[in-house]
Amino acid sequence: MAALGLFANGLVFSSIIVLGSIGLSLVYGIADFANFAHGDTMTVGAYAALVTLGALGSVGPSLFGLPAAFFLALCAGFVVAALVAVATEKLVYEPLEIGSIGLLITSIGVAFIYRGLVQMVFSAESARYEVRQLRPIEALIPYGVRVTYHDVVIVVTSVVLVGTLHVLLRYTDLGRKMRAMADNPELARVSGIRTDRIRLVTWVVGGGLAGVGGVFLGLFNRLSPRMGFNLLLLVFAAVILGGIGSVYGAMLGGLLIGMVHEAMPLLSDLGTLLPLVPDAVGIPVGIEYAEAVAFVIMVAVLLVRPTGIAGEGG
Amino acid sequence: MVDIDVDAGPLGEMTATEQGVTAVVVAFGAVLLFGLLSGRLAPTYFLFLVGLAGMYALLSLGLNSQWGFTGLINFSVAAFFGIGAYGAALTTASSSPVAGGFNPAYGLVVALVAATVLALFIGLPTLRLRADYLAIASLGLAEVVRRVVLNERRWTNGNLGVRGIPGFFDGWPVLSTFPEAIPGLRIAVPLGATVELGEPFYRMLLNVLLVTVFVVGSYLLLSRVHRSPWGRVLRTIRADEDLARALGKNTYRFKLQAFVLGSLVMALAGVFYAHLNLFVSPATLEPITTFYVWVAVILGGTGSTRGAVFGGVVVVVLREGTRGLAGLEGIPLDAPSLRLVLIGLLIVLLMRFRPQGVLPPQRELIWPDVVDEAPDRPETGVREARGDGDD
Amino acid sequence: MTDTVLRVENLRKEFGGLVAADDATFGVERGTITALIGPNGAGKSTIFNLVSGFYEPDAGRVEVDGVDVTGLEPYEVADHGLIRTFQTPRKLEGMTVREAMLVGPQDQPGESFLRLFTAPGAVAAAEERNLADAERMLERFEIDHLATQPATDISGGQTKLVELARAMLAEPEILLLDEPAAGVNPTLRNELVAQIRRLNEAGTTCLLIEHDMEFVMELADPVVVLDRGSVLTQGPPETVQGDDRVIEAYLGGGA
Amino acid sequence: MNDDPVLELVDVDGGYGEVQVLEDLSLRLEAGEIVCLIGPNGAGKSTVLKTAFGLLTPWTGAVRYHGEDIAGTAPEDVVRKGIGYVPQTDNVFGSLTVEENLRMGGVAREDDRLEGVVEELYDRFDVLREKRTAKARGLSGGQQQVLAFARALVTEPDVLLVDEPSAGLAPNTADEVFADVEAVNAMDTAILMVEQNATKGLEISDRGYVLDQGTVAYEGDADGLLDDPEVSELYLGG
Repeated sequence: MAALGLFANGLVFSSIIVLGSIGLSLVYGIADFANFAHGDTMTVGAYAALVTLGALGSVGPSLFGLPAAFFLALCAGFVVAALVAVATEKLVYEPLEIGSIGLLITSIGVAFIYRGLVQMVFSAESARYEVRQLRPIEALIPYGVRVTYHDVVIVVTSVVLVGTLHVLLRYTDLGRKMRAMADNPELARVSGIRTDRIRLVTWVVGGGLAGVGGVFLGLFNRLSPRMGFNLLLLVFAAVILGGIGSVYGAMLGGLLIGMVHEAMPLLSDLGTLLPLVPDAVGIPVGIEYAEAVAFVIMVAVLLVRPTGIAGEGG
Repeated sequence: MVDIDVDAGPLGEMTATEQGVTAVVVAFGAVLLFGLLSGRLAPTYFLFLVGLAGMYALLSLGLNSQWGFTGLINFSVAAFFGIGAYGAALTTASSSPVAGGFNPAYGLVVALVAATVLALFIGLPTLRLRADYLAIASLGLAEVVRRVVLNERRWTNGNLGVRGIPGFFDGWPVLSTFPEAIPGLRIAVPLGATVELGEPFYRMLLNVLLVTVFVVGSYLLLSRVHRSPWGRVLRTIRADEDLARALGKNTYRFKLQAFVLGSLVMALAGVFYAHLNLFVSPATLEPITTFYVWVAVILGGTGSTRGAVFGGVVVVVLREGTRGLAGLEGIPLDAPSLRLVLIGLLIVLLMRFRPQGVLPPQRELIWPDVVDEAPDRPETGVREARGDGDD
Repeated sequence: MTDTVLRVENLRKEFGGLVAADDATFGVERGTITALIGPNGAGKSTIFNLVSGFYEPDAGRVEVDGVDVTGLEPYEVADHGLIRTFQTPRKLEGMTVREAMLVGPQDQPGESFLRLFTAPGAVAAAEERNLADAERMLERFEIDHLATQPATDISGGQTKLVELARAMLAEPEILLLDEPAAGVNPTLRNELVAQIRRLNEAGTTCLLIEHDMEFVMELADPVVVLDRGSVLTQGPPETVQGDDRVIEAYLGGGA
Repeated sequence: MNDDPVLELVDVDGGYGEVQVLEDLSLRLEAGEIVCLIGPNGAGKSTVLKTAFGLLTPWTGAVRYHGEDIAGTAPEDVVRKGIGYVPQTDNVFGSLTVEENLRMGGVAREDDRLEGVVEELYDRFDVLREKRTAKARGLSGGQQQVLAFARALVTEPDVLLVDEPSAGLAPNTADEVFADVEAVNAMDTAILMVEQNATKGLEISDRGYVLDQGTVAYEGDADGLLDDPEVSELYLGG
């Protein structure tokens, strides 16, 4: 029973991680560097939604316990984060003439600028969206599952977005171009693909999804200027687990990391859960180490299988 | 750079940048002097700043021997700084949950041993990884360390931190009673009110002495090993690891050694911090410290020892300067945000316009010297190599 | 009686389904200059990387001087006397040519961090000796005028000479040269031929990969021809040149 | 049509970064020709193709396509003018299917005939139709080379630049690829080809240039070059 509840929680948290990790992996694949500003792009999205929601108020009909304005705020989160990402590409990354390590270091600077500006405007204190707190859905409680309609919105929206991205990548020319460019940027240019445009599209998609992930993170917890940076390493762990540059790997990695993160309580009573294992067996690691365990998994994956669990060999 | 006039005076030997840096340093020194003389800058606070600058210089020196000499992207600087601070604190503090109250000298030893163990814990698995993975993995493991310090209250007091850390020289002969023994001084400074130099001032003076010893010691050691055959292999690894391997160098071992060495210097900074601040908390291990130090090293010039010291000083100016700036009326900004934005801008602008840093190392690293007067006669060995004025 | 310095037996390496080395077997006799030739993609570089320890073979065996070095790290292979060069050597930033030479010698105790402090005398003595050796080697390669130049400021061809000279400071039993003539102008190229021949006459065994057939025919005996990861044939250059299979696979029909 | 050659390099100096590879190099390609560039490693053969295609900008000199100077035009625009390029290695999108590779080849097409052209290419290269849903990475070396050609042909270029088509192929596969080169040429596509197997390359060519040290050392009819004792000795390994 407990496992089912944790699985449900895991699914909610995974959805947020997946939204972050897809964008990070796309950028890693196409712009070819580890973008340390990706977490703070999520923060930007979250605060854009906060402003929008504040301006619109909670008027309008309510849907899944959320005012209609929230969904507009969600869109604002996508749009603002995407715009900020594109502006950063144009102003900062594009003019640089340094390798991927230089870009990595630059992105740390970008992360600080985002976070510093958010903190200047909104203060370092945490904030909440002006939406009603919900009780868990009654019908599911007997099963040990305590999720609210907000959680359902998070999961469903993420599934829709991920599905849309899948269709985009698999069945549209734009998606094929993006995959082609991640595969072989030189050949992509030679084939006539306008690679600078594809790069911009990548930033729009990656930044936008991060923005939505940030809005949901704010709904799931609270908003604070550090929220994205705090999540960044988990998102990296997901990307590495799935294989850098692989969008589908990032989805899988995000799902697994989210699950591991939320399923920590299970570790200490492994014995009672697994058949054939004595009840007393367990890894005595508390939930306060949830993230630490994810990081250790990430390092282990890097050592054993640097191409990730879904990555191709070689 | 090659056609430097050897016969010119020390200024003539400098490059334009070096002259610029010298000018800035002199001007900055003049401002500080004015502050001191006018009584606007309390001497004790001034010494505290000097101590902080020394601390950042140490951290930069440590990172420089990893990134600058060897090309290792270590994003776990804060973990080593923290382990140094906690090692010293837990050994010496009255409130230590483990076994406090020891002489700070023991704390120093404990901190260095702990840092070595941690360096092996982080370095052994990650140093085989390619550069960007090493960055992410070391940041991840540093976070693991921070969580442990935060959560293992039995050992670390957790969030509460460790109080009651003695000064480094407490319990030493003469030095422990020096601040009390020296009579207080009242000095009428020429441009302002009288300044009182009492016990706190002398305590701080001792701290500055301590950090000076640490910095000078580390500087001499690192400069020396950098030019040694050992350091030469590190520099070869940085330029072309495969070449070093093909020439029979066990590069993994060299990288591990450089990693441990740098980490020890960082831990030294942590030890100093514990005895300067007399209180440590898990905030010491926040990743932001790591990035401050990165800014210092990149700003100074990757691989440049004097650059690392310069970068460390600039970062302190930036950190403390933003405090002052935000305090001014009419600027409704809080210091931490402003500092973040400024540090961020500094990184972005550096990478855009001067990725090699302000004082890049070409000149100080080339040995035997470019401006060698007798090129056809071999030098006699590394220790006899002439000390050139440029480092 | 033959004396094999390098023995390669049934070496095999796959990269994601692509077989780069397939059951390759050949030997390098002491005192020879052996050339490894073959069309692009025949596996020459792969064999070099397998032999020098940069890749780990999927199957097969590599022996240097009778010692099994299969699967050892490059530095261990180097310890057994096999030193390799690279086709496009990177330049060592922040070093003079003279200092860059000093990475070559294998007997510098100062490369141990501890010995720097416990045996400064030995370190200084080794440094002095190595410096003198380096100077002599630079003279022998007629590049001593470059000694005080920054290693980043010399031409590609000069870099190749420096690399060769540095590799010689390691006193190898066998020297592996990866395309020594690639990207080198004709004057330097002739210079390289002369230097390699001189090294060989002084007792160094060489194995080289080279595209420039003239270069190969001038220097090498025997020649090992690779095709699709395996040894197609080997023998004296004249015989190989006349071999129909070689002509078809590499030199081109009708030649 | 005017009388200008389809493609012409005039007095080109160029290279990578600050390293000069090409020096005062001039060559031309007439409509319908196959021209082969041969020469030792490092002579600048591939650099010629990259400069012609806009991957490198010449330092001085001109690259003329039907008389128009296109030096410095970005490759994605050069494709749209009617020049195709088959790189030597990494010349297919490994993680894309054969069909998707061909679609990528047609990105530069501005009409709606893509489907038709792809069908024609399937007709010409049967093996690609068989493998249309397979990932390119799984194809054999020869099949990948065919796919690389087909990808470059989707735009129906009138000039095709081909970098070492036989690289890494077994002799009989290389022969098939050379046959494909001739077949492509028969469809009125002029071909400028770099080939390491100089003899085979010249055999299917109309004319040839021998490059040495970044400049043209010999030029002439392919047969003439093959018979020239000096060229033969210096560059044909014979």
